[in-house]
Amino acid sequence: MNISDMTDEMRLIADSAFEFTTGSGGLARARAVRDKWPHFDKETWEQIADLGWLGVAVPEKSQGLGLGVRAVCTLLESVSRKLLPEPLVPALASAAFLADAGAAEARGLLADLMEGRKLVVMCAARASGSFPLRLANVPDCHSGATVLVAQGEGNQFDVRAIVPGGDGCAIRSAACVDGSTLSEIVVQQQEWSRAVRVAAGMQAQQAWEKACDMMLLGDSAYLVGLMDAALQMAIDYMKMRKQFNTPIGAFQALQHRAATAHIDVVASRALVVEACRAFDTPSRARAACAAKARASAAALRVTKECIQFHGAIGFADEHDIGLFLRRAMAVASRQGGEMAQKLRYGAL
Amino acid sequence: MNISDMTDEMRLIADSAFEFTTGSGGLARARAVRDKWPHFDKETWEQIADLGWLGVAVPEKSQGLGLGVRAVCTLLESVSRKLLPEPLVPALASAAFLADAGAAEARGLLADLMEGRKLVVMCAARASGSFPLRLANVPDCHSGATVLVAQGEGNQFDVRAIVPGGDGCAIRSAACVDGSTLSEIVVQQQEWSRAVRVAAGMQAQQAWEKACDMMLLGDSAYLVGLMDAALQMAIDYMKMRKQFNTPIGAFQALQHRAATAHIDVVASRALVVEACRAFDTPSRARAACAAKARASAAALRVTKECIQFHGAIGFADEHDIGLFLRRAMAVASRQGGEMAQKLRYGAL
Amino acid sequence: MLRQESEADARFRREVAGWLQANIPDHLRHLTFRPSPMEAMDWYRKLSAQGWIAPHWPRVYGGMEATPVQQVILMEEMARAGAPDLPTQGLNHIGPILIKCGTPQQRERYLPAIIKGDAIWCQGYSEPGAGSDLASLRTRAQISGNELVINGHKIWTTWGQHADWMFALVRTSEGETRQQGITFVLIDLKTPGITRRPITTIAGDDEFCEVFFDDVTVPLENVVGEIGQGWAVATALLGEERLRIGSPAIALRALVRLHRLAADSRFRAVDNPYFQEKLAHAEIETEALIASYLNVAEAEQQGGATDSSYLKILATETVQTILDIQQQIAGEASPLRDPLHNDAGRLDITEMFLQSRRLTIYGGTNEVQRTIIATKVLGLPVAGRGKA
Amino acid sequence: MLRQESEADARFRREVAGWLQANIPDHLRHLTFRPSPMEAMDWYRKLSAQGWIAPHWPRVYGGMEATPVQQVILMEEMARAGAPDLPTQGLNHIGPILIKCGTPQQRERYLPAIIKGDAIWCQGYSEPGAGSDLASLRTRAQISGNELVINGHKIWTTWGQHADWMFALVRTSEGETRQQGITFVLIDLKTPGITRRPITTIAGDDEFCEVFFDDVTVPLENVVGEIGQGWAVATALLGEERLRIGSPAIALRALVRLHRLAADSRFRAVDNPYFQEKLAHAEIETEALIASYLNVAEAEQQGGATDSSYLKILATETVQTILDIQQQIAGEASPLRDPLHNDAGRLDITEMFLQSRRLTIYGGTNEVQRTIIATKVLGLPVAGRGKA
Repeated sequence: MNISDMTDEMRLIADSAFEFTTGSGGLARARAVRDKWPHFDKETWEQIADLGWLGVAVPEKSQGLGLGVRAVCTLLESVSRKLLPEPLVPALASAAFLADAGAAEARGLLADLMEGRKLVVMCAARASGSFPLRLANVPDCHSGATVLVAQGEGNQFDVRAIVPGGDGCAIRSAACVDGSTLSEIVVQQQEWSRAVRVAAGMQAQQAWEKACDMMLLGDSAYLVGLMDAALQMAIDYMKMRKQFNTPIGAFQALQHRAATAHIDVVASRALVVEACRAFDTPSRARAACAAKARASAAALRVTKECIQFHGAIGFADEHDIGLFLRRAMAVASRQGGEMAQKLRYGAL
Repeated sequence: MNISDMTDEMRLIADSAFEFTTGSGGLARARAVRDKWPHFDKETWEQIADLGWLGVAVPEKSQGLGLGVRAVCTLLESVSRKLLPEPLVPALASAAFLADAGAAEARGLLADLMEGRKLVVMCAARASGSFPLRLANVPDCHSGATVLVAQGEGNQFDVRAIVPGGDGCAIRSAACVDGSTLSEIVVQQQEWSRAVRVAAGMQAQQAWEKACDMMLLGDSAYLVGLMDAALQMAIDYMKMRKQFNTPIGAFQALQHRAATAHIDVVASRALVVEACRAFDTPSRARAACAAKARASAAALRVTKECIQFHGAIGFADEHDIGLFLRRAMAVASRQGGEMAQKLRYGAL
Repeated sequence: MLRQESEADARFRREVAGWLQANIPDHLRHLTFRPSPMEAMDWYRKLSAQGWIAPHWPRVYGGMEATPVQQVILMEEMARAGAPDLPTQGLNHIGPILIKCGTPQQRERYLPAIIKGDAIWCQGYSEPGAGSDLASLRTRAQISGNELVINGHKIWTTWGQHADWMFALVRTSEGETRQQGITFVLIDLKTPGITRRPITTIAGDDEFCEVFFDDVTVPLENVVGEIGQGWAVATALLGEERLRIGSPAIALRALVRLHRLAADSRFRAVDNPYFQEKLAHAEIETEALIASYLNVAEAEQQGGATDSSYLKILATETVQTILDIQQQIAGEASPLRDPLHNDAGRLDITEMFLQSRRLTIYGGTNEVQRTIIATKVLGLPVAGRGKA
Repeated sequence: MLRQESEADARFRREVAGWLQANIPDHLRHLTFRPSPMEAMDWYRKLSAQGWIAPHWPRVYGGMEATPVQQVILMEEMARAGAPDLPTQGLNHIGPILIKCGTPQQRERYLPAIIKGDAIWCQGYSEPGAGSDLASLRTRAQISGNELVINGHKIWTTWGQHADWMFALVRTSEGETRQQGITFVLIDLKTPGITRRPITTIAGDDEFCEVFFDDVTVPLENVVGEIGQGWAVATALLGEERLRIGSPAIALRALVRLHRLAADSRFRAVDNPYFQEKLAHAEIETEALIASYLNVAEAEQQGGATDSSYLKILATETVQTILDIQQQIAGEASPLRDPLHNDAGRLDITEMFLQSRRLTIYGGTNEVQRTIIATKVLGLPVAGRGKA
């Protein structure tokens, strides 16, 4: 992977994550869950918890692995090569947030999260001040999931743990092309008042924003692994598939486009890694935003090209290459895709 | 050229215009005038007047050829293949405007224009209401030229013929990369009052706007001929130039890019022709705007590609291909290039 | 279309718009998917009864002999009204081929059924090993008495599972070149020995299928042109087929979808200069495509266009450009599988975007088209032969 | 650069910024052209005296042995301060080659003059018939006693007319492969028999020249490496050269120009979402380039990067992207030949845009680079050999 400061520890994470994803069903599972609800396996989720992944960005004193955002990205880049469908990104970030800023009341929730008993997803969009709170396009909000919802600014900043589905919190979920979901959640005032306040105040807000940036980076890393694997699949196909008695990969026009796609992948990866190195600096938000903008655009460019490289078989659902485009569409647009991130970047 | 309704008359214009441009010095002259002031030849201008070109869009009853906008575009597409430097577009449009809406006082000016005694250029930018009037980026405003300046709206619409250079109308000209000029003109109130009013009123405003659209179309047609000739030059080079014992035009990656450039040229040409067919309809402004947006973008894309196709020699000033990029830069940006036209298109 | 319409054309447009408004069944309007023939054939027959099903066919065979401008008017009004996409293999491919190369008997037998919507056709060209390199096809037909006996395997057959007939290329002998020895044949899909397997696309619908032939017998009278000369039959109408495949119909449909989405206040697109530029871009590119189409179509009418190869690339890449913009505008909602709804009806988010991946692949990949332009139109040397 | 800087790095940045602020002569700041060596060498020597002229050279030869991060800090601060572009053939090409492949005598003779700015070097690789296909070069050198006698013709020699020395590839014999029999030689340009002809670029400056050799004698001691083994010498440092040619230095300079232009109120860029997106795009692409550069440079330090071929393409196309945006923002003023002026100084409109056409051509065209990536990095089959 040619990232210069890749330590042995990171390599270990990468290898074991890839192995796990392959072993737990790989692309076949990514395909199978498309029409399932929820679109992931409870059993796999428990195994993931057992591996300690949910605490990868949680300090050791809070029973996490204490490995930081670089490990988060390494993990995600690996699992995305086989399109792991489980909602790792919002869960990892929720854990990091709760460990960082969680009130005493949140300790149980963090433990439940890390041990895989509860799925906790934080909702990056900040709810506006007036009730009922409306949150749109919340990813990975499966039934039974606990959603962390934030409201207010500064000293008024307030995060509650809410389980949508009851009278006080309606949820309407819609399926995405990869089988994941986007939900609209409407929180009534009485539900908000009833809900556990898991964090509050200025410092919690900073931790929240940091965790949101962690999600941006996590999704970016996921997109990097995804597009790299898609391109590799296309390259393998182009070596094997012959037309005019020639492997199509020998046609220079395709070669140059494959090279362009390759540059897109490696430049996006380098930017994600660099953004990890900026995670504890004032550049954090700008870096996360840049990484997400670039990875989102590149992932869509590369996966579309990969389908074209495959020709007709790439357009058939039975071939796996289409799974990569569909997943890229879902992950690229979360928390805002290329355009939204660029406009945000300019304002930071 | 494969434009379906190209009549024999149009073909005649195209052929004779190409012949004239070649005969009057062709690319060598386009090169030579780059550092001259003014950047065109008075002698050539007189020959152009003798050919009747300046009245191509002037009705026969006003001693013009009465051929309309399609002939204007045919003429310009032809002369641009050898980058004719003379300011045909604003002169042709000025003549059409004066013939269409000119007051009795403008008759002499129209005759002087059509017979090549005076260079008259209309300035598409409408001056704001307060004096002194400031006009920026006026193309082709050579010393001694008469500039048609418009002010006001509706019944207050008022066009004056002004010769910049004196106390009442300062002019500051700057050279463009192709040798043409952009000028800033500042008209004092007393100069405006002194100047001949060549047209006024609602109907004059309509004629003015039509003439401005004629300039957009004329520049678009010029860009089409320019990019087509540049691509042809590159194609010829690619057939001849060998590397690795192979004509570089046999390399598929270059072939596909040449094909893409070709599509850019023919689609832009088709749009210009279609916009001519919309010239007397309510779609006129939208069509002219679309044609200019597309031709401007395409001309820059194609001429940049053509330099790359030439490799190092394309980067040397002694090769003519660079003249095409430089001229494309000047013509593409007049009255607004791709972006400005697109934003205008949306507002129409 | 930007140009001035004649009074007659403007009248035709009003007639079409009014008729479509009154006649498209509500459940088929602004669909966010291409309906299967079963769902669409009633509408097909209605259009046929109105006389508008075959704008480009000669009147003598039931067509309209419409001018290119009238054809664009039909496309524009169909798109605006949200008319559904219809099966086109009969109308755009085998119909014109039979008009040009069929026997009088073949024309009489097959053309009316196409016009009336009584027979659905599919194309049997591609094979698993023969896509861009079509001449390498391996489906064999043995002449046996008055029959051909066909064995082999076709793929990417659009709506093959719904079709009644297939026009196919099969190999009847080996020639000096690979194009020789190929025969063009019409196959009744009810013939024993044929198995069909639908293929689901990445957009989730069963638009294609594979077709397997196991000792399928076809009477020799079903051969179009001469035995072994099928390549010439299949390519006899290349110019006209480029017009069909390069028409602005799909781009117009995509543009209507784009505008419907952009007009939805949830996406805050119309007031943002960034999107204004994108929307203008989509419109301008569509106008350039329409202009190109009209230009080539009118040249074709006047005795053959000299350069029409670019239309397919322009048409298909314009559609993809428009749909990329649609995805951008949809923003965080862009991956939603199912359409959104608003007062205007259904809003497609992903169906056409995914479905349109096929456009740059089918009908000769855009890569093959670019090579054709480079070598045939621009006259660049054929790759590999330039080696000293 | 996005990453956290160490305290030492942050100190270094402050030191560089302060020193540049105090030391770049005003007439050389924010130039809108690349100054000729005559104009720039005083500044070169000043930087040399400060110890910053050769960040990537070993200390023992007068370099800084700077870390990649320090190198990027230097580039960023140079760009911000508007420091002029300097001749680099000595520092980036022949210097490192001599350090790796030269004899102790050669190193002693040539390296100090490069560091001090006493000798300007140029590269003699390309020939009229040998550009992308460099191994087909035809300039011949005959061995005659202790000398080489050179006849031939080099072209695209950056600043050859100002150079004191040329490092060149010449053919001393025919080998089995075309890469064999090429010799790497150092040529004193004052030697009789050399004629130079400047070549004006499309940006209007004389940055290149042609160099003609007519029985030019060069002592054999000026050969680097073995006779006939020059190809190996020229390619010994490919990885390092990719780092130089793929560095973000030019993109950073372009970005500074873009921001200076966009900040000018005449262009109404900063408040327009359309341009905001473009400006963000330019910045993000530059950050991606810096990240890529750091990543490859750090891997190189740790014993060789496995994939650095992409840097040249990324660096050069990023520059062109930025300058396309600059042209868009300049709008109707975009074709102006000479710089505009405002309170901040000169604003370049067209010089760098035209000048940057060369970036995708020189140093191995981006087409050649893409073929290298496809075949060497991605492992796709070499074209032409896949034929059955």
